[in-house]
Amino acid sequence: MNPVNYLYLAALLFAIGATGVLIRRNAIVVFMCIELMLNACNLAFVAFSRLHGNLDGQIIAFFTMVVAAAEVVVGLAIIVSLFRSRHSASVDDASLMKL
Amino acid sequence: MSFPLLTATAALPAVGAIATAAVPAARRTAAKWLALLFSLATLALAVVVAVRFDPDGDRYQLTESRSWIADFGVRYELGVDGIGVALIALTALLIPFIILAGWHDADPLETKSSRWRPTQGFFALILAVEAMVIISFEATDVFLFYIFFEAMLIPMYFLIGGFGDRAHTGSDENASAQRSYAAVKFLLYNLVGGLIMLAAVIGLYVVAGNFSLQEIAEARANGSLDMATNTERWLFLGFFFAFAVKAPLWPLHTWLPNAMGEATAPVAVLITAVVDKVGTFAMLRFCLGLFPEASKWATPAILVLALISIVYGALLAVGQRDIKRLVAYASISHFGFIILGIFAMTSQGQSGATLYMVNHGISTAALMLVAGFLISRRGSRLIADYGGVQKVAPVLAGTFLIGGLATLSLPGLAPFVSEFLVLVGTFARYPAVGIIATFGIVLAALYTLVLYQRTMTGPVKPEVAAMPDLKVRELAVVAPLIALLIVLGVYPKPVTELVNPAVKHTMSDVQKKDPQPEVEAVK
Amino acid sequence: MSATAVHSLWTTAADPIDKIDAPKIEYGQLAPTLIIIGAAVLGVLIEAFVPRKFRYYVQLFVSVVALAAAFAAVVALAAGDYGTTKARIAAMGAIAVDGPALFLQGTILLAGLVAIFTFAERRLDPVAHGNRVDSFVAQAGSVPGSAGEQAATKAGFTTTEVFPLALFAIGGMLVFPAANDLLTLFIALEVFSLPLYLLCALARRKRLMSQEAAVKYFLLGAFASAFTLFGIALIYGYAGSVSYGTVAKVVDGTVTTVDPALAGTMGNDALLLIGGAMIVMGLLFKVGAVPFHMWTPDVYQGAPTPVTGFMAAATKVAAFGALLRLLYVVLPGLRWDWRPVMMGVAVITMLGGAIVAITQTDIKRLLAYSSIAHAGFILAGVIATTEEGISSVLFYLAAYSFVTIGAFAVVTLVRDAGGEATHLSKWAGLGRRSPLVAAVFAVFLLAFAGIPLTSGFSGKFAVFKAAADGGAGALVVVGVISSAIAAFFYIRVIVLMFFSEPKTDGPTVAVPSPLTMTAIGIGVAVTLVLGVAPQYFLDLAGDAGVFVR
Amino acid sequence: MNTENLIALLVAAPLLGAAVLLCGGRRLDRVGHWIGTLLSALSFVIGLVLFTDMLGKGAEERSLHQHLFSWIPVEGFQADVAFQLDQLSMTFVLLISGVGTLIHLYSIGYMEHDERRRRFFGYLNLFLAAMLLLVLADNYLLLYVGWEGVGLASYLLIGFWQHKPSAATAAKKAFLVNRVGDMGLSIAIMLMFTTFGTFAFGPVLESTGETSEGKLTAIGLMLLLAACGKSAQVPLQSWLGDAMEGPTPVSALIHAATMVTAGVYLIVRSGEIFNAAPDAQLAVTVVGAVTLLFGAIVGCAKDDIKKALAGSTMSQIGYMILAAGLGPIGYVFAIMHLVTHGFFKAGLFLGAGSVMHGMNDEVDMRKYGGLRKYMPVTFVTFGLGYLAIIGFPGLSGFFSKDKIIEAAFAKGGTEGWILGSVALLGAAITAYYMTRVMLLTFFGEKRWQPDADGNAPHPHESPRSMTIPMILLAVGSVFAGGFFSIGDRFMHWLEPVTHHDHGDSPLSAATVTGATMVVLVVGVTLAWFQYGRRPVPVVAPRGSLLTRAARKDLLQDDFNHVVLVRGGEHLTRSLVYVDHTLVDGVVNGTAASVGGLSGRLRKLQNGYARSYAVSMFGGAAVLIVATLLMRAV
Repeated sequence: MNPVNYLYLAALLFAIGATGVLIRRNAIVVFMCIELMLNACNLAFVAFSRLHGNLDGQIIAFFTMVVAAAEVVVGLAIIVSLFRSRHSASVDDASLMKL
Repeated sequence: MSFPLLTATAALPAVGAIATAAVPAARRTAAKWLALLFSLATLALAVVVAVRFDPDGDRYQLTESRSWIADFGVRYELGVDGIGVALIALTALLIPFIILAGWHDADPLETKSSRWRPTQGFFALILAVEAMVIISFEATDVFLFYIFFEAMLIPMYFLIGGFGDRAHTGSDENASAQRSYAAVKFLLYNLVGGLIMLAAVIGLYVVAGNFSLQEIAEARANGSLDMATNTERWLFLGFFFAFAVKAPLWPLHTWLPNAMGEATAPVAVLITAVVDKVGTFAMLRFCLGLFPEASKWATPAILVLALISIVYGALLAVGQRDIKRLVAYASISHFGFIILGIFAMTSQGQSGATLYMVNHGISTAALMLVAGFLISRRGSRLIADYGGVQKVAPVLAGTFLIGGLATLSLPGLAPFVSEFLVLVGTFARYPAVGIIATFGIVLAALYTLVLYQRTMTGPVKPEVAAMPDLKVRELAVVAPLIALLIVLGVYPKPVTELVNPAVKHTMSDVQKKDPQPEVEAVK
Repeated sequence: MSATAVHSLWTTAADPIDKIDAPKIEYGQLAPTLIIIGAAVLGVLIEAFVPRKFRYYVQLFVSVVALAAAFAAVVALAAGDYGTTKARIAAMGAIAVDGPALFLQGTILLAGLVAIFTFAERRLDPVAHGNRVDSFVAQAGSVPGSAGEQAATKAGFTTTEVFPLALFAIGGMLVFPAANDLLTLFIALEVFSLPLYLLCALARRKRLMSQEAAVKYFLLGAFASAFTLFGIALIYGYAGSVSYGTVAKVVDGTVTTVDPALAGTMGNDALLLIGGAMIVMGLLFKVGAVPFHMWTPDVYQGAPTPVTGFMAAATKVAAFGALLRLLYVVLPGLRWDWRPVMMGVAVITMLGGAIVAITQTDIKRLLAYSSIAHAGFILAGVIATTEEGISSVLFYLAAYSFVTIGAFAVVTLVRDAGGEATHLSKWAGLGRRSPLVAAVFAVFLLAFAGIPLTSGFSGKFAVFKAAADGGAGALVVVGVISSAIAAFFYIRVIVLMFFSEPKTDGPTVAVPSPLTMTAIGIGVAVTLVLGVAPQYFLDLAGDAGVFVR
Repeated sequence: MNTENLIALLVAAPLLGAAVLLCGGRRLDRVGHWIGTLLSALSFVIGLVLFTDMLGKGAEERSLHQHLFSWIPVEGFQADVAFQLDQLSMTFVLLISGVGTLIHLYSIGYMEHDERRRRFFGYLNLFLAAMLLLVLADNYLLLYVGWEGVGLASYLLIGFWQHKPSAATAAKKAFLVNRVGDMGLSIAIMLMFTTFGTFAFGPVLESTGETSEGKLTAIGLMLLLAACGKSAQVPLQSWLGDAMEGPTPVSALIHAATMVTAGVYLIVRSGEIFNAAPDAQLAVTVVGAVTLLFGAIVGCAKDDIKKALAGSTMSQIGYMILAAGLGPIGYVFAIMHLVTHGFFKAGLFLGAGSVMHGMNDEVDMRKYGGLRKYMPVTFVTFGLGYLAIIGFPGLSGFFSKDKIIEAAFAKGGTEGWILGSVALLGAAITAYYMTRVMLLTFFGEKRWQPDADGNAPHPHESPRSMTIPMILLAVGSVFAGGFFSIGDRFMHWLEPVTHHDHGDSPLSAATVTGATMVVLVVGVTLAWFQYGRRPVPVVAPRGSLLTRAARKDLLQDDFNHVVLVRGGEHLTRSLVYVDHTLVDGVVNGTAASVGGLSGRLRKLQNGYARSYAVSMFGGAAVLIVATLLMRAV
């Protein structure tokens, strides 16, 4: 089928992820939404790769996965430490610093 | 290249500043003497400059030129014309008196932590200001001038805010509040002016490609550089705004009364007699020199503002309750005269304006410093707190009166010469303006005499009954100034001869001829 | 496009790849990066094998040596004309070694070195249980205020991991402005971002704020990099390649071989414009331009102050470097599209940063907003789109980074019982209590305000001049106005320090070790030298003003 | 020897005295007054030397010049310090230094008990120097220096007793009103500069023919304004009455004999200008005429002896100005009256001073009476002065004033008639108020009582140092007029400067003299009926409307107060307010509004990561849309 549709799907996923970031409170969920956005990018890469018939896109996708994994490591570490000191993973609770 | 005299003149006080600042906290008096010494040495150098300068020689003399920031097209170019020499001399002359007058102003009230050294700071800052002022009188490179024009704000700012007048009105708390308000106001006004000028400076570079006063002037003369009329006007306005803030010209004047009111008398003198002169000087050198056409275009508006300054400043001086603010408004009125003379664009007007800068420096110094001595005795700036002083301290009163008479430009004292020249010069081209400006002399008499009457005459107030007369140090400050006022009033020739050629050049910059008398009277 | 075309793609793509020739790497020209990364890895190993009480010293030694060596390598490369005549694309098109790259790498390395000094400072906090402590938490895992934390402190634990982390970050930053294809750009971005997220979380005092800062920085950073990545995807879709050179050719339409698929996508400018915008947005986030700035104040405030200084300086340098390269190498063809937009961004950044800063009450937040305003000024230089613009930005970055690190270093000195006393009211009368520190800080503030004879003025003049030359006179006017506004709050701090009576319960000024002193000293020196005699460095930046392509 | 080199010494001597006395300090207290007197005497002597030397020369080469140095050399503008001594200046030099010396002498006694006597003499010398400079200058700018110099001296001397607020105020008022006049002078100089390119007497006065009458009229009117200020002519006369706050010798020297006549000098000196500008001349005569009535009327109503005399001075100067306004017909007589008036008015003031000296400084004539027994010398000298001023036949005033009245008629036309009759009327009133003064002071029964703290005045004759000058002046006031008029000596003496011509009088000299005699008798008898026959009430009766107005200087001061002082105060106060609220307010307002904006924008930073994300997302959207739009447009 037409790879362009994959692009639409990617855009959709990206939008969903972004929306999730904007509306969800729980840090973990927000983080997952970001992962969703990254994967949307991956989909786009692969689709374009098919479109152009070169493999760069697919390789980039692998890089992205690694980066995402790294982000998970760092991100979870930070979020967990926050959770442990506050007993809440809500991003809205973490608002000591403002104005 | 021969010995860089101008650089030395500017560098000496800078070195002095560093040296003074380095004096250990305990050796307060040593710091004072060191500062005085350096200021006197600078004066000596300034005299050398004045001697080495040949009025009939080139326009800019003792020139120095080194490359500095090639990327910005900036060169380290120094050079003086007669006007510059006169003002350098004035600066170098006044600083020692300022230092001497402020001898005790910065003594710490109680010994704070050993590292807190107000005295050293005070005198170091004064010398720093001197250095920057002198070099901005010498700079023939717009950028170089701009740098120091801006940089001198910082030491001034600390002088105003850090060493306020102890004889304030009201509680200690609100005094320091008022003082830092005054300091911030001073800095922001001038900084805004300076930043707007910065935009114009950049614009000038975009148009002209370099900053050298002479090169640009030549380029304009031989037509290799022609600015679009609008460009020139915008650039002119950018420059003029900064200078008008510094000068200060109505309606940009309101920082001056606060600054002079809150600062100690010597610092107030430093502001109005020395630093502000850079503004008027720059109008003469840069506004007219770089943008002659635009200057002519703007003249009517500027003349009106100058007139307003003259009358308005005088009227507000009449309305003041605070001695130092009164002097400040008087200065605003006088700066109106100076600007009037500059933009009348006649030889008499511009010579008068230049002379005025010098004389106003001396006369205000005399008046303000005596006022400072008076205030320091009674601990109040309010006119109403005084009365009958001449009975208990006749010498103080006498010197105060002479200072006042100089301020109202009494014939025989220096300011008369300059003021009359300005008036004649203005009248020659714009009779109506000249006549209106003449009202200024009546108002000047009004505020001066009212001030003198309220403070010095009448029955002796109990608070001033025990007031001591001028001490030796104070007399040493005032007497020479007064002598100078009389000498320059009777025999201003040395200064005028210094200035005349420079004025000729400026007149040719703006391509203006003096209006000729209708009758060529039999000589 | 038609199914057959896709099919043909499919078949071509399916051709067996018989051999892959090994990539050819110019190790010499990549030396700086490699040294740093290597040292970072070494640092990790040190954490693993060196006994705890030596780690601090070993780590410090390794990092300093590595940074020095890397800087030496950069100098060597520059001396070898790799910045000018011999500028090359290295690592099979992944990394450019040219003037801007070397200049920025040099700046980053020096800034990093100075920052490492502040990292290693151990004299400021009072001795805890007989151990000197730095400004990093004893054990990141322990819960704030918990028994575990105290135990860790008692045991004299210190988070010496900060050194390798910083080195990794620096490594990423070195690559970032040199990246010559979008993938490398993205990877570099992540490589220097992730360690920074962690570093933010490691404050010894005010740990809750520190962790909060880390979370915010991390989430928003990841969010932004997702946008970047998607942008990259779109550009890839547009040009069929992520290599700067190819993309640029495609954008200009000077590409040699156009297969039908490329022809199809090339026609679709939306891909290009949207993709470009999203990448730029990611970079603008890193430099903290309005409206992508909102993380800045919180993170700057929450992070350990040495880290804040490091971030504020090095991140800006790296990100602006990448931005320059992207706009000047990849998207010059779109100049007329992005220039107006960037102007808008620059304007609101200058004004926004300056205006909001006026009412700040915390010194670190104040500096954060000032850094936003400065990002605006630098953008003005970026917009010039002239060689002069490039060099002016390079100069500004160099000048700015040292002032920033120095300023934050001074902030670490002013302390009370709760650690650093960052609330402005605490700074009242500092000038009376310790004139020297106050004077130094005043110098930095004046430099920020762009008063003549400080580096701030030279930089500001350079970028404004470039902007005016580049025909962006309006920006200069706005810049001047916002400088005036900005001056107001810098002066407010000075007034506070010098003209207001010291509070009796005011903070004390800690006497730092030579490390911090060096950091501050370098800051002051650079400020004054670049203010009084900037010519030499302007020449450097000027020579470095050409991108290889 | 070359006499013109002496001219500078005329000025230098008293100037030196002033410098020494004012800077000398206490150590000079004992001898100070002598130094002052000697130096003023010295300049009188030099004056005499120059005078004799001048008499030796022919009428034409009597004008001496001395060029000292170039004062303000500026492109196209030359001001020199140079002196010109011709017959006119000479007359003034002798008058000033002569009367001046006498009054120095007088002051020695008069100021004996004042601990600041040294400074008093310093000021007196300063005045002499300035006044001599004024009459010796050879250009208007230098004259201006002297002009303001005497203003300063009179300021210092009026306010000599500064501890009295009234004195300080009077001094300030005098200076300010004079400044208004000075404005006129400086504008006149500017006009000369733009018209003739110079303001030296010679060139200007010679080339009056070469410019328009309009210009000259303008210059003339400005000069007139100046003269009004200095010579207390309407409308700038208000200061003279208050100036009597000063010590009496000051009133005698400055505010009777010399300074106040500077205006007359100025006009006569600028004769050529006025001759060429009839309108200006007319204005001068009008001012003169108005003032001579004004002063006379005021003089009638005052009970303060010095103020009465001040009024009379005003009116007498009115005569001179009137004469000066008549042009060549009158110049000579203006100067002549000026000289004679110098003698008798100085004498009268010194007399008044001597009376006050004996009466504990009481000035209210209603508290005098019958003093002739107590102070005979004063009585006689005062009496002679009295006879002189009212123009009693044979005495100075008779000749000079009578000539002026003739000249006024000689002006011709209705103007002539009006001016002449005004002058006559003035003569009558003069006779009236002077007789009044005489009677109140020296005749009738004594009316003084002990004052509050019980010490009654013991009238006594003044010491020798005071009486001698009075006697000498009395001699002058008796004979000067006659001496001048015999063979029109004075006229021929001044001829080269003032170019006299006799107008054609409609009335013969005899008729005029007769008329004068008649009005004189009328005036005296009126006064006698009012004050001579019946006893004088110690407290002044309410009096007619005119009287009350006259007591208050014909409401001039009230007008000034309401219009100028009040108005000015309101203006300044409102301006101060404007400066603070408007000019300053605008700036502070901008600052405040930026601050407010900052406060609002700050709220956006609400600490919630998600809202930050929103702003980023929105920003990205805007960025993308904007980029696309850029392409679209």
